[in-house]
Amino acid sequence: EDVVTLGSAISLTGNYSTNGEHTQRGYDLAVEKINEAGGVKIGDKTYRLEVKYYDDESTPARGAELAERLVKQDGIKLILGPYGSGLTKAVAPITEELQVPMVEANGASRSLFTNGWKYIFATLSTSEQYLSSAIDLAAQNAEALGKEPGDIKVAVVVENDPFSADVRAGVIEDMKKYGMKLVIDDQFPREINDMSATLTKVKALKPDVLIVSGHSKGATTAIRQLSEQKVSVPVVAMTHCDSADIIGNFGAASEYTLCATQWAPTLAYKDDLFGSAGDYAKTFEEKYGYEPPYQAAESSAAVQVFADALERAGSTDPQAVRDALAETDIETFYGKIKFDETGKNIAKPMALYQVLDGQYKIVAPADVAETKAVIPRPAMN
Amino acid sequence: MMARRLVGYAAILAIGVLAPFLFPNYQSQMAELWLFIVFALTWDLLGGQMGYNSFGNVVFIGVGMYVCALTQVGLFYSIADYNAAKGGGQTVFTFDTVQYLEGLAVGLPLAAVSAGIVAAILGSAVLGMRGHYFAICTLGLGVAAGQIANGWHWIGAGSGMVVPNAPPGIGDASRFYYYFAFVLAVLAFITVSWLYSTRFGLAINAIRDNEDKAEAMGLPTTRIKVTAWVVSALFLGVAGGILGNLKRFIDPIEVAFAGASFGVWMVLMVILGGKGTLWGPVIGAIVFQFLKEFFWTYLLGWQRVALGAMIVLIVVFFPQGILGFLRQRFPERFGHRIDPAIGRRAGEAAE
Amino acid sequence: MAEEQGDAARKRISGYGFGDISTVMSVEDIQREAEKIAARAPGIEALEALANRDSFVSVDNLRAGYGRMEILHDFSLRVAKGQSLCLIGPNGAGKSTVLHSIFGFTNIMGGSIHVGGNDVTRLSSNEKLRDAGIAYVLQDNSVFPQMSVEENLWMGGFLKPYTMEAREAAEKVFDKYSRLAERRKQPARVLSGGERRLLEISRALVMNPDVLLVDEPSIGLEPRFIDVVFEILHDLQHTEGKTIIMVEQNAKKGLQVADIGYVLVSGQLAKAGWGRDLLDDPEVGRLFLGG
Amino acid sequence: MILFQAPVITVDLVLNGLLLGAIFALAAYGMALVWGVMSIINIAQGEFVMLGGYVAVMMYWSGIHPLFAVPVAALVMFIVGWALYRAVIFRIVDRDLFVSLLATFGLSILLQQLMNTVFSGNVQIAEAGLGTFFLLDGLVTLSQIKVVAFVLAIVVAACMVVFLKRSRTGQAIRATAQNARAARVMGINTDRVYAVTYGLNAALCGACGALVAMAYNIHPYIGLPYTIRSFMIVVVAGLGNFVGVIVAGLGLGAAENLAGFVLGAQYQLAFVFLLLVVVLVWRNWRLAAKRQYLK
Amino acid sequence: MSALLEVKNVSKAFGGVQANSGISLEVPEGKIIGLIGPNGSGKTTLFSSIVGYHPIDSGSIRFEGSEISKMRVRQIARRGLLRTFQQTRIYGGMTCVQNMLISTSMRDQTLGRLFASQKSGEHGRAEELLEFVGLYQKRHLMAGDLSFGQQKLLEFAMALMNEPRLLMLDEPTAGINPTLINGLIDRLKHANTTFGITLFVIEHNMRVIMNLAEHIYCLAHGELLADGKPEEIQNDQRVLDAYLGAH
Ligand SMILES: Nc1ncnc2c1ncn2[C@@H]1O[C@H](COP(=O)(O)OP(=O)(O)OP(=O)(O)O)[C@@H](O)[C@H]1O
Ligand SMILES: Nc1ncnc2c1ncn2[C@@H]1O[C@H](COP(=O)(O)OP(=O)(O)OP(=O)(O)O)[C@@H](O)[C@H]1O
Ligand SMILES: [Mg+2]
Ligand SMILES: [Mg+2]
Repeated sequence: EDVVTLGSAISLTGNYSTNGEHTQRGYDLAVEKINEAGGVKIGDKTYRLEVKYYDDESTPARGAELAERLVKQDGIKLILGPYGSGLTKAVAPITEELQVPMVEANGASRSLFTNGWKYIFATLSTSEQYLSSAIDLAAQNAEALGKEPGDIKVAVVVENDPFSADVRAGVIEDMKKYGMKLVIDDQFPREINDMSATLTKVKALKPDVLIVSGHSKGATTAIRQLSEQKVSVPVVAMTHCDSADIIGNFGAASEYTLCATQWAPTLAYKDDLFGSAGDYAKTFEEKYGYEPPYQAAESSAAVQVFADALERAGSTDPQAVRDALAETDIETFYGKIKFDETGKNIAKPMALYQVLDGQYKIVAPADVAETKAVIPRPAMN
Repeated sequence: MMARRLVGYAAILAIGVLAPFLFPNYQSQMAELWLFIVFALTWDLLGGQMGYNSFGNVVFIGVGMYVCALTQVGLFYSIADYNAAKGGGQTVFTFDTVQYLEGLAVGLPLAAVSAGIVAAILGSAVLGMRGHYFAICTLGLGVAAGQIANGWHWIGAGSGMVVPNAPPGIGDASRFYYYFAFVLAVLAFITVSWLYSTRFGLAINAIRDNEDKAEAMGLPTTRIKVTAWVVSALFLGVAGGILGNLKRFIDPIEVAFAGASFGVWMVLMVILGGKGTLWGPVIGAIVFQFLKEFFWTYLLGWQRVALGAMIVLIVVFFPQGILGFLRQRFPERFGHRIDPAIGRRAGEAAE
Repeated sequence: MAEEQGDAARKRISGYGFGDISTVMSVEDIQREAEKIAARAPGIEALEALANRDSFVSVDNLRAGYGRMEILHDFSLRVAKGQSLCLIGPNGAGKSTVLHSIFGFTNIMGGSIHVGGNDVTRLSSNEKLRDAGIAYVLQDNSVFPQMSVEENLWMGGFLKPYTMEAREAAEKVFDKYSRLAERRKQPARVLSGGERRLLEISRALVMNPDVLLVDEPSIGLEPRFIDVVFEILHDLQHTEGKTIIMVEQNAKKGLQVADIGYVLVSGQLAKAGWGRDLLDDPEVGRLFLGG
Repeated sequence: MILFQAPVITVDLVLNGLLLGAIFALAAYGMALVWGVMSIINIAQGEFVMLGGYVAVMMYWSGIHPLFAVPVAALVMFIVGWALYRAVIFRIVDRDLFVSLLATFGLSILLQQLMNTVFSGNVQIAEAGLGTFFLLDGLVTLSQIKVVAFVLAIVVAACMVVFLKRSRTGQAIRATAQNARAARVMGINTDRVYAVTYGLNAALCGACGALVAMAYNIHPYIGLPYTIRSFMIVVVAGLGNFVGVIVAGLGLGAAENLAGFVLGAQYQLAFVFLLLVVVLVWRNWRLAAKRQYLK
Repeated sequence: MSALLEVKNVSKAFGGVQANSGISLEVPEGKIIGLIGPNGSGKTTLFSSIVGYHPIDSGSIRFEGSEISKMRVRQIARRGLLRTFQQTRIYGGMTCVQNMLISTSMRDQTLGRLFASQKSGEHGRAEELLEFVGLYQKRHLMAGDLSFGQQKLLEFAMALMNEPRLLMLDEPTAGINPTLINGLIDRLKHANTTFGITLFVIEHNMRVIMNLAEHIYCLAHGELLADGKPEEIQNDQRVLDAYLGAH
């Protein structure tokens, strides 16, 4: 029976291995489903999908090497992205040069789309959108905060990596719109597991909004030390809440936190492979025993995009597939997917959660919100 | 004898030139191997021959890498814009063949020079210490350099820096850089083997065996040490420049100032092959690269466990390395003789 | 034995002694000639005789060395209780290695070592000290520099079940040697060469051993201290009845103090005799005493 | 510069720094011990800390209060350390110090991935569920667990000092450190002394790790910063100066926190390592005046 | 003629310990001078001060008429003032010949000269000198494999290779077999007469110093106790009390 093999070098070990795992499971689940559903129909034959993995150890040098190996030694012409913008940044030049298409689901930094690369396609919204909606929320609730939008003070604390750097950029651009003040602008190194110095600054300068972005470790550290040092900021927004499972780890301490998400099980999207977003969540939880973080969902979607492109291309030739990918315009359980000329998915908005009595509830964007955001966050007792 | 040696060298050169055509799929691994040979040779110049074990040679690789890449970009665009580039596609940076080659032509020499200068400055400050203090201090330098690059936005900070895309004009990029690496390795080998044939070679050995004595005999030890380090740095600078373009993405900590990988690997290769020998580093690099690739391919998820175990085994049970072992086994092939008396004792013990 | 001592006392040698330097030989010549003597090395019988046939420490056909390198080849030794024996020989002959082996620092490839009749060949060094009563004074300086003089002495009694005993022993030493008592609180590193040697020797006595191994007691010492140290050894042997095995490059002095003298050449016993006789032996004189 | 506008902040920073520093000091103490006695530089130091942390996390998972993990982790790690000595370290103990650097580096990456395979790369915490102290109307906050960690660290370190000065084993360790061959002549079993020393080091790191897991968080790759800081502290304190280690540790913690505040967090680590280099160069320069050098 | 080396009331203290205080002595061109004194009397310290191993607290040291007390080891060595160590120091990892070749005088050498390839003449001289100390057969051995005594001889040969004006030897015969000592003394005298090298020797071994030196200085407690011809020193009461002991 015929097989189409996709290749991926992702972070099975190293700093990013938590999310690397979510990514891998996302890929695997989709592959499994598609094969159950009879595989991919290319031309008049149907193929099963398979994925060959390598471990990039969360290091870009390794990632680049392995990507090249996938294409050259293993003869794999269709690449699934790694986890994280840094590693995607390392892999993209390779796939570009070797002219094989890569569909990636975890490289959100815009800097990925400014090199004129033609072979990279991203199912996710770029990272500048992650928390800018939090800024919008703050602006809308300005008087609730007892201020003019103009004199809202914002503190930005991000990890020093491509993804977070771009999150920061997006937030700052958005702040300019409202003329908000940037009172703290810290970037902490990847190793660090203590933010108390920064939080002391926060306590001293009393910003109205605190933006944190640093993958799972950042979220964990921030939540913990915020509650430890009783730093109460009216609006706290961060990324990677669900992959860090802040609710499970910190319970009450995580209440009212705003969390950027690419996707949520409660969203209304659906497709005929997984059914609704909620169905996807169920299937995933049955298989892996926990609620799927969006990293998994967007990864599954990436596989679907490939499957779709393969069928439309009617061949596995990288060029043909690449061109088909460029034409992609589908709706999945994860949302609409349509790429602009640089390969970004422009069809899907970011969503924003808020942790409300131990649950993630979507509070933005307005059209999909389940409830209204609680702002300002009630002071902790 | 001499003739045999010449034939040997010719064969090696031939293999080096033809390799990319023989194994087109392994070009970049082979290119990396040549660079590893440069790393090992230059490390041994200090560590093995002069007794100064440096963990900080990555500094020169990193400096070379950034200087080269920044030059390649800076000649044609604003570096700040290039590294800060945001926004959907309106700013796209491309390089045509001429620009690309021009960038390299300026970048690589500049990389060498700047690395050399850094070595001269650091050297005069750090080479005064001895033993493990030197090792630790260089380790500190390596990490600090990485952290500074990691915070410096002009060069891309933690977001790293993508080197200019290779234009189609230069053909298969990894083959292109393979030859750079190959030539560099050959140059490095010629240079060090020449150095070891001069009194300078004797002098650094003397420093290794007993620096106080060397000083007491009037050798200008400090200048010798700094010179040796600068020589290493020149090669490492260029190697860095090439490595950056080979990897195509420069991450400050994981690629440029990668003390935990390249920084330690270069030491391992030397130990594996045999400290203080001419061919040891070369052999060590080759064996190491093979082992490494093997582990990463077939021991997925355990590769570092395997590597760690290998390191322990090597240094604990095989400290004199491959060549060192051979030298002990057949001393006369290496031009040394052992005291017949001791030889006899050993012989008797063996029975 | 007593009159031998008196005899030795008459032609007493101080420090390194004086005398001329006429005999000049290269390392190789010494080696060659020495091996000639080694050819007619004394048999076990002769050694027994020197030990008055009741040997307390006896080493038989010892083969020992470092790592896989064998240094001593079929070396045998006999010494009676209360006797003193001095090993001499060229550099690198293996003299220190003999003492190392007796104390258990080398790896022993063959042969046996008996003390007071029981086999101690395979005992670890601390068993040697505790059970077999062998103490060792190393060739190079071996005080604990950061510790005070009295702490150093206490360390000497480390193996004693109760620290009190060690302290009492230390007090005895202080009563005996005032020059140590004065410095008991000072760190050992400030001691001068001679005082260090004194400390090392008396520290070795805290466990009250039967056998004392001393390696080059006089190395690097000024003449006066050399005499002091040898007086101490002499005193130990004759008043406390210790058995002493020493190595000495200052061969004249060594042979003059010791009852028995052994000449060691490249790991083999070349010659053995009463110390006094060896002193007078022209061959030994020429090859090892510098004429 | 808000430091001067609000001096209380400085207090807060320094205090939190000291708390952090005490934990470094604990790990550094172990390194000083092994370095001084066995002349081995243990790169796997940070990994020992990490292992200790996982002991605490596992106890937390099985519902035991993580504070009990401190002694348990110490005990477990002592055994681990002893075993490692018997397996590997005893072969390198009398070798060139550089060999030990590499061998223990090998151990460290081995342990990293081992833990990653066992516990996954997730960030883990052992929640001790303690509160926070607030001083100066809440501007200065000290989380109680950190204070506990601080106290424990100081107590343990103090005990070590006494142990080394008074106990028999302590004496043996000191003797071995000053002159190993002489120690053997005194009948001290130096091999056992080394094993104990290495075990003690691991135990200290274990305790340290348990505290880290409670006060901060741990994951398989947390090691390096602790190793490097231990270096730094020992080097600054000067070998064999055990009280100095504690002082230097506290100092480093405070300095680091201030630096992170003033220079911005992204330069915090750079600062630490530059400090290391500068301290070394400066000390060497001072010695050079006396025509000596660091070695 | 003025002395080759002039030491004028040199003092040196280590923390509390006053190792040298106000020592003055002269080493005339072409002579063999001895230095004796009890353990810890400051002999080695004085040597180290002269060759610039540590800065002296006060006093002046003049070599060939020029002040050298502020100079560094290397510069002093280049002027032809060399010392050997109480513990032998040779390059254990190199062969005897290599040990010799790297020991050639750096007097007029710049760094650049180090890159010039070997001069054949040097090789010849190296082997002659090894012959001279009786190490010719062992010239290709690793110096580290030599026996204790032979290493001392090699160190001596290396010193000669450097063609020093003044050679200072710290206990050259300590721990050496007595007969070998005779050989060493013979060589020293030879070097003094044939190569015209001035010698300054520390010794505890009276047999050596009395037969070797033409003039002897005696230190005690860091101060100059006495000096004179060997026989004078031998019978000087102060020296007997402080050092030799009655005999
Ligand atoms: N630790 C060691 N490892 C290997 N070989 C050694 C060791 N110690 C000594 N040897 C070798 O063993 C031989 C005998 O050494 P030993 O120290 O017994 O000589 P010695 O008679 O004491 O000489 P000396 O009078 O100089 O002390 C020498 O050739 C020496 O090189
Ligand atoms: N580096 C040092 N630090 C502190 N004290 C020192 C140092 N070097 C020497 N001393 C002290 O200075 C004094 C003289 O030492 P020195 O080595 O010069 O004596 P010496 O005459 O060479 O003795 P020996 O005959 O035993 O070699 C001694 O008391 C010694 O303890
Ligand atoms: Mg000896
Ligand atoms: Mg001296």
